[in-house]
Formats: sequence, structure tokens, C-alpha cells
Amino acid sequence: MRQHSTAAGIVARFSLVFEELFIFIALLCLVAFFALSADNFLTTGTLSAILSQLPALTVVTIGMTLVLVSGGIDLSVGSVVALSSAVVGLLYTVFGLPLPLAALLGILAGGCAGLVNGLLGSYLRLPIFIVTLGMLEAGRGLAYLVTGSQTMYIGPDIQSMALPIPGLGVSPAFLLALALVIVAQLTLTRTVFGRYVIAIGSNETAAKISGIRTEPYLCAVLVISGLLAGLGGLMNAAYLGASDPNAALGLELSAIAAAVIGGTSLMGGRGSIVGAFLGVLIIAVLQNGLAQLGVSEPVKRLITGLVIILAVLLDRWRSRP
Amino acid sequence: MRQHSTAAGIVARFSLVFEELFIFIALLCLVAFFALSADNFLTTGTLSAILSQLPALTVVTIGMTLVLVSGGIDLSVGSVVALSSAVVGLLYTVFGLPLPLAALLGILAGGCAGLVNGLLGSYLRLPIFIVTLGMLEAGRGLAYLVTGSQTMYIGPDIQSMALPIPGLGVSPAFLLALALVIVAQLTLTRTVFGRYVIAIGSNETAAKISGIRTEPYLCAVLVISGLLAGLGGLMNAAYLGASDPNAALGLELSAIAAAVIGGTSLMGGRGSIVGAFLGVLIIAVLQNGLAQLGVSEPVKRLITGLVIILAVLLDRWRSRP
Amino acid sequence: GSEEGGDGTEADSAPPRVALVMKSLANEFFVNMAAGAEAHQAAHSEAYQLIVNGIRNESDLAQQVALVDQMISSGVDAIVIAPADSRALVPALSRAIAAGIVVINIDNRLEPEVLAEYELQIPFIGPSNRDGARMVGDYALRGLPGDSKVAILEGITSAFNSIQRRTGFEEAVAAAGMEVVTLQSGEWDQTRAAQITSAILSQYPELDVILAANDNMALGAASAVGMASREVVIAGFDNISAIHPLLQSGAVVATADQFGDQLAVFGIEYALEILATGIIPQDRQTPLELVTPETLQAN
Amino acid sequence: MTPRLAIESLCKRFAAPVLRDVSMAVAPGSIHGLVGENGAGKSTLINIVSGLLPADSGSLRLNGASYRPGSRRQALDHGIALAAQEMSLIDTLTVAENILLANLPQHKLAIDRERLIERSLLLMNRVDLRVSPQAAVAELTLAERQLVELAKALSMPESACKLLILDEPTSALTSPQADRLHSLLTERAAQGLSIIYVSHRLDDVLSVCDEVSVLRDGQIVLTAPTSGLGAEDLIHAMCGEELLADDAIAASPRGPIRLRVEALSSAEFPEPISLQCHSGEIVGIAGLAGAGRSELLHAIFGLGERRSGKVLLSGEAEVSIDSPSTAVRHGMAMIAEDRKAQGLFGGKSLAMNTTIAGLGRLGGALAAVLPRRELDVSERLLQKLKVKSEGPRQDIDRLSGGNQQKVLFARWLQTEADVWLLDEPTRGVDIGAKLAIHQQLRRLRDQGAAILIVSSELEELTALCDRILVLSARRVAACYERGQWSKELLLDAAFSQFKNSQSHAGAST
Ligand SMILES: Nc1ncnc2c1ncn2[C@@H]1O[C@H](COP(=O)(O)OP(=O)(O)OP(=O)(O)O)[C@@H](O)[C@H]1O
Ligand SMILES: Nc1ncnc2c1ncn2[C@@H]1O[C@H](COP(=O)(O)OP(=O)(O)OP(=O)(O)O)[C@@H](O)[C@H]1O
Ligand SMILES: [Mg+2]
Ligand SMILES: [Mg+2]
Repeated sequence: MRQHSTAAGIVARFSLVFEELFIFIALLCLVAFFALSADNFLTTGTLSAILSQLPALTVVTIGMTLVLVSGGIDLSVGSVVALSSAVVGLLYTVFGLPLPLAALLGILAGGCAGLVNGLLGSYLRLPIFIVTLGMLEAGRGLAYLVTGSQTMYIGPDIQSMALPIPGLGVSPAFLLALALVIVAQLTLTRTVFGRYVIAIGSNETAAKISGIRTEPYLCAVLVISGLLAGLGGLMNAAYLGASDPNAALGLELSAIAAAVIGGTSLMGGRGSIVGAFLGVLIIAVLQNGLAQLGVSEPVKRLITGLVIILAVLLDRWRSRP
Repeated sequence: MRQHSTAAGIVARFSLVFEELFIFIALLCLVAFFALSADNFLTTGTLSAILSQLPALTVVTIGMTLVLVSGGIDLSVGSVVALSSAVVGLLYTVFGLPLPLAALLGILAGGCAGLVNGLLGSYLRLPIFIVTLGMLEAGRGLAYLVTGSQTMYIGPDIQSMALPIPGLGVSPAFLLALALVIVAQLTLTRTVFGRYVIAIGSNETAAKISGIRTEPYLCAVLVISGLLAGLGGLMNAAYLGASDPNAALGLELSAIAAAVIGGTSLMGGRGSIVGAFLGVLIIAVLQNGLAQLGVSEPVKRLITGLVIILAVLLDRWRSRP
Repeated sequence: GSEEGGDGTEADSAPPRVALVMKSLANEFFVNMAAGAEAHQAAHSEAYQLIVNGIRNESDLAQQVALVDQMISSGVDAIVIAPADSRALVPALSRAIAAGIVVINIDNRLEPEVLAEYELQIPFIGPSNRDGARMVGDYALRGLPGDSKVAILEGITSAFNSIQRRTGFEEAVAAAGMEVVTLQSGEWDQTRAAQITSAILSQYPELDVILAANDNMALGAASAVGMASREVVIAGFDNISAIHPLLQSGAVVATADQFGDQLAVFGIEYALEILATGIIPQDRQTPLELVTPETLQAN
Repeated sequence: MTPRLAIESLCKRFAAPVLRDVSMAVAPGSIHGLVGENGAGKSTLINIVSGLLPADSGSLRLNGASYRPGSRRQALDHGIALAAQEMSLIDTLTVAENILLANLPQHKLAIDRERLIERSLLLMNRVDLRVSPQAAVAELTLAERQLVELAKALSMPESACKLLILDEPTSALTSPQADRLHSLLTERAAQGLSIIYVSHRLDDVLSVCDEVSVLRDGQIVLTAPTSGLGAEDLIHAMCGEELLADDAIAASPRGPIRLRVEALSSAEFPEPISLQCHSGEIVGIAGLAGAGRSELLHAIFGLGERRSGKVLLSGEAEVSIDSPSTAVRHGMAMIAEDRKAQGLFGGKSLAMNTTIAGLGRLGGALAAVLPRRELDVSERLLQKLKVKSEGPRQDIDRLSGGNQQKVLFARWLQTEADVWLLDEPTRGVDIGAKLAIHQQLRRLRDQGAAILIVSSELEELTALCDRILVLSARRVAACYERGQWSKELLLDAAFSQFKNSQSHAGAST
């Protein structure tokens, strides 16, 4: 009996690594495919192009994953990215605030949107899908209002965040995103907060009876998602050197896709930030590779759709021993 | 005890009507608001404009509601609308098939997309959110391929479906959509199929233990959603007299919003087609009213977001006695 | 010359690689542009290689910036770009130029101030959307009574072309001494345009003219007008094929052709010229043509 | 005579073997009992017979013909009716629809509502379920739900039904309800129906069944007619050892008052109630199904809407309980009635399930959870409670029902709670484990805990409690000290309000 349980224990211990291993293999397959079919895919240029695109989607996906694990969903992230980038642009260019302050306020604007989502969704118990759908519309409207519906040029200052640090080859934004992935993964797996979020997503009633006040946690994940979307907006502005009220249209679907490819359940209670990050990488590699191949838009769409489905097929195959 | 249960029975019986009553009141408020603020809102012109826009969203929402009740979601409806309208356009204008045949094949194209969703989602048990997200991409890609990414002019023939029948004031498309609302509502509430879909959406394991083979039903609702999206594509083409591969972008979110405003639960097991239809009316009145007021795009967005949230707030208030 | 691309531009056997970066490849205008470029390449296959890319969504700047970065990293020799935004693309293009890549701007002009800030000189080739819209507007409004009421359907509010065309339309209306009763965004989309037009028609029973910033919206407007059995003059922009039947039937009176299929070809030829000679040529405005039922008949 | 159902060398394994070479035969018209410890494999065997799980090897014969159901539907078509252990009810459908779900009466394309109501009322009467057939199942109590499940199992036409399987059909029922079911079963068996009856209530098994099989660790260790057997024989076969007798109660002196409930009411429990519980005391709450016992516990624990009145914990300082989280922080524990819906974190490890409530004591939300510590803690508790598992990393869904219940116990032992609210804590728990739980409760009491326990088994209350409170229609009907009560007195009190209300409601029994 004891021997048996140790064996099972070992399998169980590896299963987390294992889970992410499968997604990692999928990623490698994709890279191998593009390396074979596109001429200059395996170059430092491609790598740095991919790395510079990652940060915004990565941080947004971290927030989305947390929300999904808690059993919710946040459809407003795309709009909040646009809103926050608009706020940064406005404060810096029109009101002339110093950039760090403008950036901070932009992130806070995202946090406010998240707070509204959180209050309506957790304390008033409105269906979070609809609340964040409302915020998707309202947030975009605000972004248009803030920018006067025009792209605002911010200039090279803000871009320093998105440009590779000399000698290191990666940008501060990427380092920040990577650090957040690690922090979020540890928070989810190694802190009381993470446990509670998982417990609430897995069975809210049972969580309540176990003495967990569910509202503050449900609200907190939405605020975190809002703040991270705000940060995503800042990163987007840094990447573009401009704030674009039309930025990040449909980003919510990419973020959800990345999270689910990475093993997060839409039913709540299960998820991995590292997996979600691998999901982001898959999406980025796919977009890059297809662009380098220069295939036509319809074919790009078809392939993207197929890869999304294949990724979860692989995931399904894994979890069915 | 017995008296108590009868009283409860009566309350239960009225609660359905009641439920929809609240949405109806919300709709009336909205109409009253626009009647007061826009000059020519309460005119037959507005009415017929709204009626002519309804059919496509209505039929798509019927399918979406069924899928939501079964505990799933169908993100691909917008793309399938575009695909079906593209197929109709291609078959009629390029291949010269007679219009009814082209229309039928267009609807069937939608059904095929739904079948793929259904097979992957129910028999292979992939997460339906991701499957239909994949189809959202792939279907749009196919629509571009079919039309060569061009809007195809179809001509007045197809528009006869969308034009008011003289003397009646409403179009065949609207009548069809209305008939489908009634048929679907009866199917959901009065047939074994409907009860089984509710049962599966409410508790899939329990449904299985009760001897319901869940796969065929889960597959069927997705096929129905696909067919209805196909019909929606036909109606869209009829409305425009053209088939547009970029049609119905983001339609899935409108359909979900309409369903949820109408009292359908995103957790499955609960929903009303009539309610969803009222949800569609709210959305249509809102769009029309805002366009008549001529408010700017940002303000439109803001108001749309607020109305969506208010509608569910009202709904929440109702269900908390 | 380019260091990292490997195949240099001077004196070697491999033909140069030109990347065409456009807005949405799901839009007929850009599809035609791509087709024109591909036909040109097929006819000059020994002269250059072509990679065509567009973004998913006309307004997704980040994706277009990413595309430029990807093209830099895949080592192309020249980039011909129809920027989705006139400012936000400049930094990315400056990176391309720093990497030794020749950049040509087509369709939508990059903001000269921002170019100056980055000390760049990127030649622009393309039509003036504003002049084109003015031309279409003038034609549509000619001969109408002076108190006619006009509605304008613009594209995505923040889009450069949308702003240019809206401005052109507004100039035409002002010149004719008429009134714009409402200006709304149809977001380039047919269905939305049809819905908005329906609403406008009931709000303004006296409406005479709808000027739409692209043909898709004109198509939508025409179907709404047909459905309401009203007489409204409609004009569009872009000259897509689906508009022709409506021009013939008179439901739409005019549109503008910017010869999109040639636009990219001009850009590519310029790029090849620079690669060969190293001389940076001047900006060039490409022609725009008014398309009316008569001109359609003439062809 | 060919047996109705013959099971031959059936094997099934998940991670470990669960059924090993099981052979069993059920004669026509007989009631066959199936008993065994938690996790012995009873439900697994039943799931195979009723088409919910495929067997790894072995064969089944139904009336002599080979039988291999591929789905629950096929088993139904073969005449196998089932009342599942984890009930298979659909919350959003009505009672009537649930009862007839597998066979909804149709008229043309539509459901025939009249026949639906008519037939379900008939079945509801048979099990004595008195709610509206139009009521939504979500609004029923667990006992009522179990009766719905039974009515559902009985809904198969008598001509078609060959085998009726009941997996712990009385776990949530009071004894009058159970008795009624048993007489119904005997009646149907006399008409030729074969029945498999799984239960942990050994006395019931002995009185109802004709024959009984005992499963131990996935093997049949005994099959015999019940006539010559006693409960001790079954226990011996199940555990392979003698159980400690339910040790007599050394009337320990009770301590000061620990829990005070003052005029408490809520939307679910509208009549204000006051009661108190001393430390070192076990107070039982008896009552019929629907008497409001669960609602009372919920209200005390801080759940429920429109709650008024006071719940006070007196210790060093007096605290007022206003929410479950305050309750837990101040040493309260609650094991709710519906294990799956209100207790378990499905798909999560045993470790997570045991430690979750205790995490609050680690400090703030950002306090670290150390996997090593967590595993150690839960491993120790699982061993202490003798949970049959593969270790703390195992997924809780893979545990048998009784073992899941033990994990819930472990959860609150981990918080070192000293005020316990228990709602049917031994529901679905085998006799050995039940005694272990009883012992555990006594130990807690002796350590000074205040315990409030709701149970439908009067024997259990009698054996454990120092005081018993009887609820009837949400009011306190009586309160007895140890030595004052008898089964008759308790039942009388439980029926008291019900009799009054029955007279003007005019319901017939
Ligand atoms: N899906 C599953 N995956 C893995 N193991 C399982 C699964 N279902 C049951 N088991 C294991 O099989 C064994 C037998 O379980 P089963 O539910 O048949 O027990 P039981 O006799 O019905 O117990 P109880 O009296 O508690 O209901 C248990 O040890 C359980 O852990
Ligand atoms: N959410 C609810 N909505 C409406 N009625 C309810 C609800 N919950 C319970 N009831 C009703 O309240 C009554 C009392 O239920 P309660 O759970 O208190 O019974 P109980 O004494 O705990 O019985 P059991 O032995 O079943 O646990 C039942 O008749 C039930 O139908
Ligand atoms: Mg069992
Ligand atoms: Mg109870």
C-alpha cells in the first residue's frame, strides 16, 4: 500500500510539470514547423520581434487566468487596455504630467474599471460575463472620449520601456511581464490568496462554509485583472509610442484562448499561469510565423482556428490517460 | 401542506410570465425614453426599420439561447453568418443556382459548421468555448475564401425576403423569425428534447445517470445553432441585398447579451427564448434610438454598456424576492 | 546595405525581397492591391521576391507594428507599407531604416512632423482621399436644391482615411451651401451602415443625400433606403465591384477609384529603383477618378 | 431457476483494483443486500450493472442472457432501475419532470402534462413525498430529494422493470420514511421484482433483505440468507475484526456555556429560536424531514438571508457570529448536509480539501502555503481518521462517499474547532467509520468542545447526546436531558406541530 501510494505520489508530483510539458512540446512543434518553412525564422531578429510583442498580452492573460480560475471571466480587458493607454497619452501629452505619474494613473484607471466590474460582479452578484461585456462597451467609449477618437502620438520617451536593454537583448517591459508571471504563479499555488481563489472557483458554497469570505476575493481578482489590463495598456502605448483608442480589439478572446490552451478551465478552480504564458507564446509564434510565410488572410484565419483546436485536443489527449 | 404546495405551484406557474414581464417593462422604459428624446421615434418608419433589422439577430439568438441552456456557448455564430451569406452569394451570382437552392445550401453550410462544433465539443469532449473560438477564426477565413474577400452584390431578388409584405407591413423574414421564436420556446418548454437540453445544462452527470445520452443532444443544439446562424446569414444577405464577408463581426456577443438580458443563465439549465427575443428587441431599440439621436460613437458605446448592465441589475432585483 | 539579412542587395544573384505591409487583407481594396502587386511580381519574377501581409483588423496598430518588426527580422530589403496610423508606425519604420531597409509609404501619408522628429525621409505615394471625397461630394450634390439635407457616414472614427474623406465631404457640403444634419460612424461596415441609415431616415423625413466614406457603407445605406422606399442620393468611395450594379440602377450616384491595384505596384517600383540607385525620389500623388454611371458605361 | 442477475468474475480497476473477481447472483423476486465498508466497491459494482461504467473483465447475465450495457440508456432499456448514491436530480426541472425524466409521457410531439402530473403524483404518494409536483427540485430538502430519487427509480413500469438497484436509499431519510420504503420494497419483491439494496444500516439490511453479500476490498467475502445472520456477523465479515463496542458514556461534567443563540431567525428559519450549548456537551437536534434542522444550523453559522437575533460565542471575550468567516475564525466548524454541493472541492487534492479551512489561521491573504507542510498535515489527519486513499495528492472525486465524509471531518480537526455544527455527519458512512466518528466526537467533547448535531437516526442521537432538542415545523417542540427521553417521546414531539397543521391542511397519509 505504501509503495503503491509513493508511486502514485511521484506521478502526481510530476503531473504539474507534465501538464505544462505538453503545451511546451506543442510550442516546440510549432517553432520547428516555422523554422523549416520560413527562411529566416530561427534568427535573433525573430526572437526579439516576438519578445517585444509579448508583454501586453502576457500581463493581460495573467489577469484573465486568475479571473477564470476564480470561476469568472473578464471580457473587458481589451477595452481597458485601450482606456488605460488613452489615459496615459492624455495625461502625458495634453496635461504634461511626468511620464511615470501618467503611467501610474493609466494603470490605476484600469484598476478602477476592474473595481467597477468587481463590485457589480461580486457584491451585487450580477453575472460577471454581462458586467464585463457592459464594461467592454463602456470602456471603449471612454477610450474614444479621452482621445477624441484619435491616435495620440506620445513620442520616443515612453518607448524606452519597450526597447531592448543594450547587452541584454530584452526590454524592461518583457522583464516585468516575466517577473509578473512568476509572481502570479507563486501567488496562485503558494499563497492563501491563491488557494482561496481556487477554492471559490471550484465550489463557491463549500468555500463559504469553509469560512472564506468570497466577495472580497472575487472582487480582488477583477481588480487585479483591471490593473494588469491597465499595465497592458501602458505596454501597448510603449510599444507603439502612441496611444490608440482602437487598440486591443478582441484581445479578450486571445487572452482566454491563451489561458485555456495553457490548461485553465473555463469552469473555474483549475489553472496555471505558466501554462497560460506558454499559451501566449504559442499565439505569438503562430502570428509571427504566419506573417513571415506571408500567407493570405483567409488562410491565416483558418490555420489560427485549427491550431487553437489542436492545442486543446492535445490537452484533452493528455488528461485522458 | 397541500394548500401550501398548490400556492407554490401557482406562483411557480406565474413566475415565467413574471420573469419576462420585467424585461418587457425595461423595453417599454427604453421606448418611452427615446420617444421623449428623439423627434420622430414613435413612427411607423422607425417601427418598420426596427422590424427589418431584427430577423438575423433573432434567429441567431434563438440558437445561442439553446446552446447556453445546454451549458455550452457558441462563439462562432458571427463567422457562420458571414460564411453562409458568402455561400449564398457565391452560388447564386457566380454559379447561377436558383435562389431557393442557393439559400438552402447556405443554411446547410451553417449547419455543417455547427456539426463540426458539435462533434468536437460533444463526442470528443473538447471545451466548447475553444472549439467555437477556433470556428470563429476558421469560419471567417472560409467566408473570405469563398468571396475572395469581396462584398458580392446579389440584387433585388433576395431582398424580397426582407421587404415588408404589402398590406401586412412586416417582412417574410420577420414572420419566419417570429415563428421560430414560438417554435423554439415550445420546444424548450414542452418537448422531451427541450427538457433534456435543460437537464443536461443543469447537471450533466445527473442527466447521464438518468439515462439521457448527452452527446447527441449537445451535438444537436450546436447543429441547430449552426443552422440558425446559416439562416441568419441568409437574412443578412437579404437585408443588404449583398453578401459581405465582414458581416456580423462580434455578433456572438450581441446574441449572448440578448439571451442573458432575457433571463438565460450562462451556467446552463435555465433560459427562455421569449425572454431572449425581448433582449433582442432591447438591443435593436437601443441601437435605433441612439442612431436617431445621432449621438457620437463614444457616447453610443457608453450608453450601450450601461443599458446592458442595468438590464441585468433589473433582472437581479427581480429574482431577489 | 543590410547586414543581417544575409543576402545583400548589391551585386549578388538572389533577387531582392520586398515586403508589402497593408491594412486588412480582408478588405476588397487591399485585396486588389495585393493582387496587383502579385501580378506585377509574377511578371517580373526574376527582379524581386514579394511577401504580402495584412493585419486582422484595420485598426490594430500593434499588430501592424509587429508585422514591421517581423519583416525586419526576416531580413527583407524593402518594405512598402500602407500604415494603419500616420503616427504610431513611425518608430517601427525608423527601426527598419536603421536596419538598412528601404521604406516606401503608400495609401495613407505618415505625419511629416513625426517623421521630422525621427529625422526620417520616407517617400509617399498615394492619392489624396480628401480631394477624392470632395470630388465625389461635389458630383453628388450638383444640381440639388440649396436647402438639401445631408447625412455623412464615416468609417472608424479615428482612421486617417475616414477623417480625410469626412473632411472632403464636409467641404463639398459647405461649398454647396447645404446642411449636414447628422454625422455617424458606420465603422466601415455594411450592416451597421444599413441600421444607422434606417434610423436616420425615420428621424429626418426630409433627408436628401447620404455620403458614405466607403462603398460597403454605401451598399448598406442603399439597401436601407430601398427598404424604406425613399428617394435619397447616395455616394460612396473605393469603387468596389459590388457597387457597380447599384451605380447602373442609379441607387448610388458616384464613387471614387483610387486604382488600388496599381498603388502597391508604384510603391514596389519605387523601392526597386531606390535599391538599384540609392537615390530617394520625391513624393508622388497618384490619380483618383470619379466613377459615375456614365463613366461605368464608357468602360 | 435462472437468477435474474448473475455477475461472474467481474474485475474493475481505477488506479488500484477496486473489484476483484466478484461473482454474485440475484434470484427473481428476492431482495439482495450488499454491504461493505466505505470504499469496498459497492457503488462501483452497481455502476457497472447499471451501465454507468464499463467493466474491465468478467461478465453479466440478465435472465440467463448475456448482458453488457454500453450506456445507462441501454441498461434502462433492459429494465434496470437505479436510485443512485449521489442523487441524479436536475435542479432546474420540476419534481414531476425529474421523476419521469427517463420516460416522459408524450402526446404527439409535446410532453403530456396531465399524465406527467398524474403519474408522478402516484409515485410520490407511494414514497410519501408531499410537495407540489410542480415545485423545482432546487427548493427541496435533502430528504425530499432522496424521496424524489426513489420515486424516480420506481417510475419504470412494473412490467418492464426487472431489477431495481438502490444505493443507500435511506441515508437522508428519517425512520418512518425508511420504514415506508421498506414495506414498499417487500411488496414489490413479492410481485417478482428483484432488488439490490445497498446500505450501511445493517439492521435495515437484515430485516428487509432475503440474502446479503458482503464486499471487502473489492471481493465478496460472504453471501448468505439473512435468516441466520446477525449484525455482528456482517460487521465481522466487513472488517475482518471485531469492532469496539460503542463505549458507554462516562457522564463528564459539562463546562460553562460556549454557544448562545438568542432569538435567532432568518428567511429560511422564520420562527425566532433560542438555545445554548455548553462546552463539553453534545446537543442533538431531532425532527422530521423539513423540520428546519439544517436551516437552524445554517443560521447559527451565519448563513442565510435576513438574519436577525444573536449568536454569541463566549470564551475569553464574547463574539457575535455574523458570517461563516467570523464563525470559522472563532473556532466554529460546520459539516453541511449535502457533501458534494456544500463540502467538497471537486477535482482537487485531498490535501487542499483538508487544509482549506485552516489556512485562515496562517495570517493574511499573502501568507505562504508550503506544499510540504500541507502534505504532512493532511497525511497525518487522513491516517488518524483511517481514510482509504492513495495519499494526500489523490483527487477527492476518486474517493468513495464515506471517505469523502471523513475528509470533511479532517478539515475541521485541522482548524482545531471547538464548536461543531454537524448536519447528518455519518450519512453514508460505514459502521466502522461511524463508530470512529462517534468516538472522535466524544473525544472532542471531553476536550471541551460544544457540539450540535443533527441526525435522522434516533439511535445515533441516543448514543451520543447529552441533551436532545426536538424541532417540529421550525419550532422547538421539546427538550430532553439524558435519561429523560425515549424513542416514542422523541417521535411524538417531532410529530406534534405536524399533527396540528395537518388537521387544517387536510392531507391524507
Ligand atoms: N472514478 C474513480 N477513479 C478512481 N478511483 C475511484 C473512482 N471511483 C471510485 N474509486 C475508488 O474505488 C473504490 C470503491 O469505491 P465505491 O464508490 O465503489 O465504494 P463504496 O463501497 O460505494 O463506498 P461507500 O460506502 O463510501 O459509498 C474507492 O476506493 C474509491 O476511491
Ligand atoms: N431555498 C428554499 N426555498 C424554498 N423552500 C425551501 C428552501 N430550502 C428549504 N425549503 C423548504 O423548507 C422546508 C424545511 O427544510 P429543512 O432543510 O429545514 O429540513 P430539515 O429539518 O433539515 O430536514 P432534513 O431531514 O431533510 O435535513 C422544506 O419543506 C423545504 O421544502
Ligand atoms: Mg457508494
Ligand atoms: Mg436538513
